[in-house]
Amino acid sequence: MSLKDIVAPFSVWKRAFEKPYTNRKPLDTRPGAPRYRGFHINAVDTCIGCGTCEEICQNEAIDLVPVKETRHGDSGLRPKIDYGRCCWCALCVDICPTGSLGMSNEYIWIDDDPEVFRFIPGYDEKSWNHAELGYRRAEGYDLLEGQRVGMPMLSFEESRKSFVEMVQGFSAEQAKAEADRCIACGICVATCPAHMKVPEYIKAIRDDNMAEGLKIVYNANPLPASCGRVCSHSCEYVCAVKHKGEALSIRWLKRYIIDQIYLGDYQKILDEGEPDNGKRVAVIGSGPGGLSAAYYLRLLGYQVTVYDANERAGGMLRYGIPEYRLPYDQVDKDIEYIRSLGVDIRQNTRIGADVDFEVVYRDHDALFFSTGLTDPYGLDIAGEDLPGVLSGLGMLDDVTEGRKPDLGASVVVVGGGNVAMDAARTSRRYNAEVTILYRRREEDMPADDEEIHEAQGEGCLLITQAIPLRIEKGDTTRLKLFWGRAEMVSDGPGRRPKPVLIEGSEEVIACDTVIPAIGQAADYSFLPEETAARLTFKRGYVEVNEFHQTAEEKIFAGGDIANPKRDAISAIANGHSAAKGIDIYLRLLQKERATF
Amino acid sequence: MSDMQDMEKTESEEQIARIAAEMRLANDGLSDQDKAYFCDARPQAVEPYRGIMEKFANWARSQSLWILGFGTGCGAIELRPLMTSRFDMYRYGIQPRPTPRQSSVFVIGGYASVKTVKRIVRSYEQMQGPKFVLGLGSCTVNGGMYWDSYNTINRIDYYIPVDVYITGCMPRPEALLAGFNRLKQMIREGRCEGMNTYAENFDWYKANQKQIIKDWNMPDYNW
Amino acid sequence: MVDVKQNSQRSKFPPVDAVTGKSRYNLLSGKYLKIWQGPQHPGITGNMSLELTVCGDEVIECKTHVGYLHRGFEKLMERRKYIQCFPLVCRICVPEPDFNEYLFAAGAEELAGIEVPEKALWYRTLTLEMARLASFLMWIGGQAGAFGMATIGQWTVTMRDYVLDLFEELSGGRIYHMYIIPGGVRSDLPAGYARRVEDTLVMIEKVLKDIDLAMMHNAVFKKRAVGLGVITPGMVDEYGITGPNARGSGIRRDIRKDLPYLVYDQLDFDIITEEGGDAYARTRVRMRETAQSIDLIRQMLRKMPAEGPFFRKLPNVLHWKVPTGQTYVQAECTRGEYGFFMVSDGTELPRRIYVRGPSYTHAVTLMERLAVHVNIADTAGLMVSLHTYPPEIER
Amino acid sequence: MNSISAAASAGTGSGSGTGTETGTGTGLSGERFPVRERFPVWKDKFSLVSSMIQRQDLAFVQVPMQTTVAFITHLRDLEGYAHLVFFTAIDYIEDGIFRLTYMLHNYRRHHDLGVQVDIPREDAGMESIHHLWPHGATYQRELKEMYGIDFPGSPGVDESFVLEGWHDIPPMRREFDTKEYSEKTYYPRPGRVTYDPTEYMKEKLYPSEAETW
Repeated sequence: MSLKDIVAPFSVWKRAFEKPYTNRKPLDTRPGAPRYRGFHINAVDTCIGCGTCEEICQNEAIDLVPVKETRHGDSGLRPKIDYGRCCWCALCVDICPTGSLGMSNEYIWIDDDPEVFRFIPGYDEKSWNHAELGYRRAEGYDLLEGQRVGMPMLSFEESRKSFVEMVQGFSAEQAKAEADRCIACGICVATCPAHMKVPEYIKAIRDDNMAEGLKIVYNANPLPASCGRVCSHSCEYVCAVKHKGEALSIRWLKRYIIDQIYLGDYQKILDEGEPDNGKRVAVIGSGPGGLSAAYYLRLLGYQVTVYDANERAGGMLRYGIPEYRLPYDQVDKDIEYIRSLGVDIRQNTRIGADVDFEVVYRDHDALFFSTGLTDPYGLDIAGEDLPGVLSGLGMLDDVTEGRKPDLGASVVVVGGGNVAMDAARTSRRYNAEVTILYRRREEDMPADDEEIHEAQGEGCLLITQAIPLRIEKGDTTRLKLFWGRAEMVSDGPGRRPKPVLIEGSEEVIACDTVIPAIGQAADYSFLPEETAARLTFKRGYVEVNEFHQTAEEKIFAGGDIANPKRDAISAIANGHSAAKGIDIYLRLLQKERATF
Repeated sequence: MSDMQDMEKTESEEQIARIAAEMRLANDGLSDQDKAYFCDARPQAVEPYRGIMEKFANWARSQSLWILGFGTGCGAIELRPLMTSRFDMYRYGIQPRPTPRQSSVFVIGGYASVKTVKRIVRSYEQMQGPKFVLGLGSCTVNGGMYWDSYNTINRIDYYIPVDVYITGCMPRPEALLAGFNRLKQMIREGRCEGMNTYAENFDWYKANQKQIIKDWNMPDYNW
Repeated sequence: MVDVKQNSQRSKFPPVDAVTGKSRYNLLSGKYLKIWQGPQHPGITGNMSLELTVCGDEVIECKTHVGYLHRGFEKLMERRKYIQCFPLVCRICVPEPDFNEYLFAAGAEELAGIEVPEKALWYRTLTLEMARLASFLMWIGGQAGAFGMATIGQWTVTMRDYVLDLFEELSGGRIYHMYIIPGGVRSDLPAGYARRVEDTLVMIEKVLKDIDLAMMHNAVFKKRAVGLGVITPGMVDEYGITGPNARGSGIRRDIRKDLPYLVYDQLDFDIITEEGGDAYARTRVRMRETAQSIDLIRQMLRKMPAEGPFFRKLPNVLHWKVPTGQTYVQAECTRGEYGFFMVSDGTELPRRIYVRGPSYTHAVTLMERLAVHVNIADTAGLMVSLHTYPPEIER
Repeated sequence: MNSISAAASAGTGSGSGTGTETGTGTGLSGERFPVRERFPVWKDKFSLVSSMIQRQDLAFVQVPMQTTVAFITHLRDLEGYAHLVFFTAIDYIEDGIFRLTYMLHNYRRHHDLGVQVDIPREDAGMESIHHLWPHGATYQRELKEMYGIDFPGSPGVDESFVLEGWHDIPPMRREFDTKEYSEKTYYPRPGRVTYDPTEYMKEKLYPSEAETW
């Protein structure tokens, strides 16, 4: 101890003359920092109620409560936060796939009632609802992956040369990485027509439990090998991860499960169904709807006979979709399993021609028909009957049957749907120059985006807002197609604009073949007149109830003829519903008989 | 006649004695030897002064809030900045005191473990009235972070009455100041009746406390 | 009293009966008095308590009681996913949460085999040093306050508050920053941050100079702190003493140098030691380390890379399965060796996370030993000089 | 200081350096403690069960219960592992064991060694190490309280350490469900209700039985 030790402390008296550190009005002058993690804000219109915030919250501070109307891609639920639990970690903000959740820089909430600290951000009136400042997820920091795992695909150069399947399928690592992106919110389940338990089978992929995955898939879809390739995947359009960039490849993940398991192993994994209950059900048409109904009816214990007019089963899956999208052995894989369960599929048996409808009707306890749309629409223009004008479906049929279509060197495909794309790309594989004409804009095209993209990638020329006018015999080529430009004219609010021909704009394409692929209609000619009279039809569709029962109680119908969605997965769902319906109908009938 | 009266009188005396005995606290947690040391009376609700006197008293109370210096949880860390020069709560009439006898405000600093609840109850009961409780942080409302912990309670209002809650984890010192302002306002309005609530619902509070504090080795009312 | 001294020299523990484990002092003799210091006591660090047996004003037996802040973190973490543990860990130690965040992140990254971007390492080191600075500032105030110099507490806690402002700007939280996340950090530095850090550092340096005059050269402080709670070099390994407590006894140990983590091997600094092993030496170590921390922050702001990512994408955290394995990661926090022992069994939930806080040994075993023969008025000063934070003891 | 140049060669990973044997710029000459060479010696003497090198500065070894304390004493007195970093247990309920972990640190070599020993969960008990390190007694007190592992002879091992008046099964044991205990003991504030998006959307968008499978 020295003199300094006694004197030195006094030297700091100088601080008495410094500016005080005290904040005079702390409550007013110090708002939270720009990044302050204060009270929550939520853009309720952007939010889709996926519940990921609830999932990640380790305090279970978040509840999902109904606020908005439920629609596809939006559960209508919104997070409600309990500030008796919240720890302001902002993980909910970080993980929010839509980016709707944020935090304001307000932080004072005082009350004498402990019950009030719960609120729905953005919905309940709060002073911070429109706060500009506050915590947001920083650029460069993200807990979710917005980019898809790239799918190995043939290059366009290679793909257009052959009918080899273009999409090659995920490897195990790729599938796991893709499955890992799933946030398991379950928004997609409602949108899938078959309500497949998507998050569950994706979890099975993560857990590398293919058997479990197969079980989950078959629970709602007996044609997964086909669906895993060509499904219209409405699930992917509502996927919550899509808000971060790209949706999960749900369809391809399903395909991955199926690709991992040999057909021979299915029986060990899947449920064989109930024993034969002695009842017989007929199914007309072996497309996805018919096969789905047959499968689930078989599981319920019914004897099922499928009547199909074609040489091989599968309907549109086989005849409407070219092999590079859906190889025939994959269709066979699905069908073989259904057949192995004891479903009797009779090929080359056209109702009305080879076997009488009345006989089928009489011999079975119930009947389900899903005969699909087989009658192509014509263009309704002059020269439509010239040689060289083929129907899209007809051409695809020929290719499936192994007959080389007579296309020539240049082809014009008219239409913007998947059949048009298939026809175009198939023609391309026969080395034809392909032009696609479509009446509306590219964004209006009903075909899948990737189909359009791939068609263009393979060298098909797409001309939009083009209306075919007439077909004439060509000079150097077989045909000449005259077409006019269209402009989009508004058709009233809430309706999509319609194309109107610009007068005088006429152009011509010289080509060898014109393939109209602008849709098909149903063909009910197999139905006897008195049966048809008992059913009701509306704009070409058979009218059915929720169980797909027609006005005639013994007859059920599904698939494209009863369903405006007109895709495979809807048909599968229809078949499943109808199977349930038939089961209920027959059991009720039995009960009624027992009571009499 | 007089006999009858005597009998009646003794009966009513017995009754009074019995009621009085029932009003006594059992102090079962204490040994017989210790029972002699501790009071066995219950807390009593306090009648307010009349009219303007109560208003004046409330104003005076609100102007000098002395906090008990007991950092029961992590919330205590934001009391330090409040006590020191930057936020300087002394200018608002708020200051920490080392003992419950001198304090009028108990700041529950967030979560409270069972072991601490025992001390909180003891300290709270030792505080002189009028006394107020400030629940700081989310943990006091509904368990907060530690909602599933085996050792922290979820709702402090089951064990002692709370006047004002400040949500946050951590609430900033400003939030605390705002909480004190709210408390002051409530005191001035005569709405902080926590102490009387405690006296009136003493048995309920005590039952709750005893349910979680398994080794009750203190008097039932620590006064 | 002679008897007592002999006892304490022979035994590593306060004298207890070998059979019953009870204290040998008979309280009923009237010679001794039992005093509880804490949990409700202004002279205790946080919410814990000392059970002191005194003879006159001399402590002859001390027993530490902890558990008032026990939240069962290790149990809670066993039922939370890795990402959900992230908000939890920082709560283990309130005054410097960043070490918990860093160690948890480092452990998880090591088990999962995730490399962190270069810039994140710098940011992590920066926050750790800022946390060290804030924690030391608060500690200086506590140490001074324990010896009756409340003014210094007024200065340093205010200075700490300015550091907290920086944290708030960086991470959005004053106390719980939750900034270091497995994979990196959560955000980039705000624009002009380095300048504001520098401004704060200048302010703090000025105050540190004043503190040096008012505390380190204060006759009262010296009188009370010199010779208080002497840790001999021999005790260091025996009691598992780490950090400034060991360095105050002249032991050159610092994990930042011994097992360099983050970017400490790219920074220029020395291990600070002092001789004496008493409260004064420990205070000097911490004062110098505060200054060193300021220097390190300056170095980092200078050397830090400006470009590059600060976060590396994790697998989907909602079902992040960390491969089976176990590891122990450690860091030098203000109080010594802070460590996370993490065991993963390949599921989404950690199997076991053990948190090794330096206060564990300092506040319990060491305090029980050092408090013997200390004047009761100095126990608070002694307690603070060991720099213990109760929440990391009981977790 | 040549720390900057040294940094270039040293792993800068945040503790995730997986064992390139480089210098660390600490002024320590040569490589880290070649612990691998010690394993055969320990195996002979203390019947080591297994060993694992996690990092160049961290290894785990497993020893049988009988030789554990002798091994630790050997490490402390002869191998320089003088610092007991921590001592804890891991509950492997499915295997019916507790895995005790003694983490020892060698300051000369800057090396951590985790000594692990499996003990049966039934009547769990272990030899005490309080005579080696006084704070070992604290760890043992905690283990007794949190896992119910007994350490006969350890001072104050039966006293409660963190908990007070705990009557349930030791809380760190895996069969103890903390959430269930909390809910039944501490009354979560009622009035919360939540909906699962999948179920809620089903209820709203396709309630029909026809679409339920």
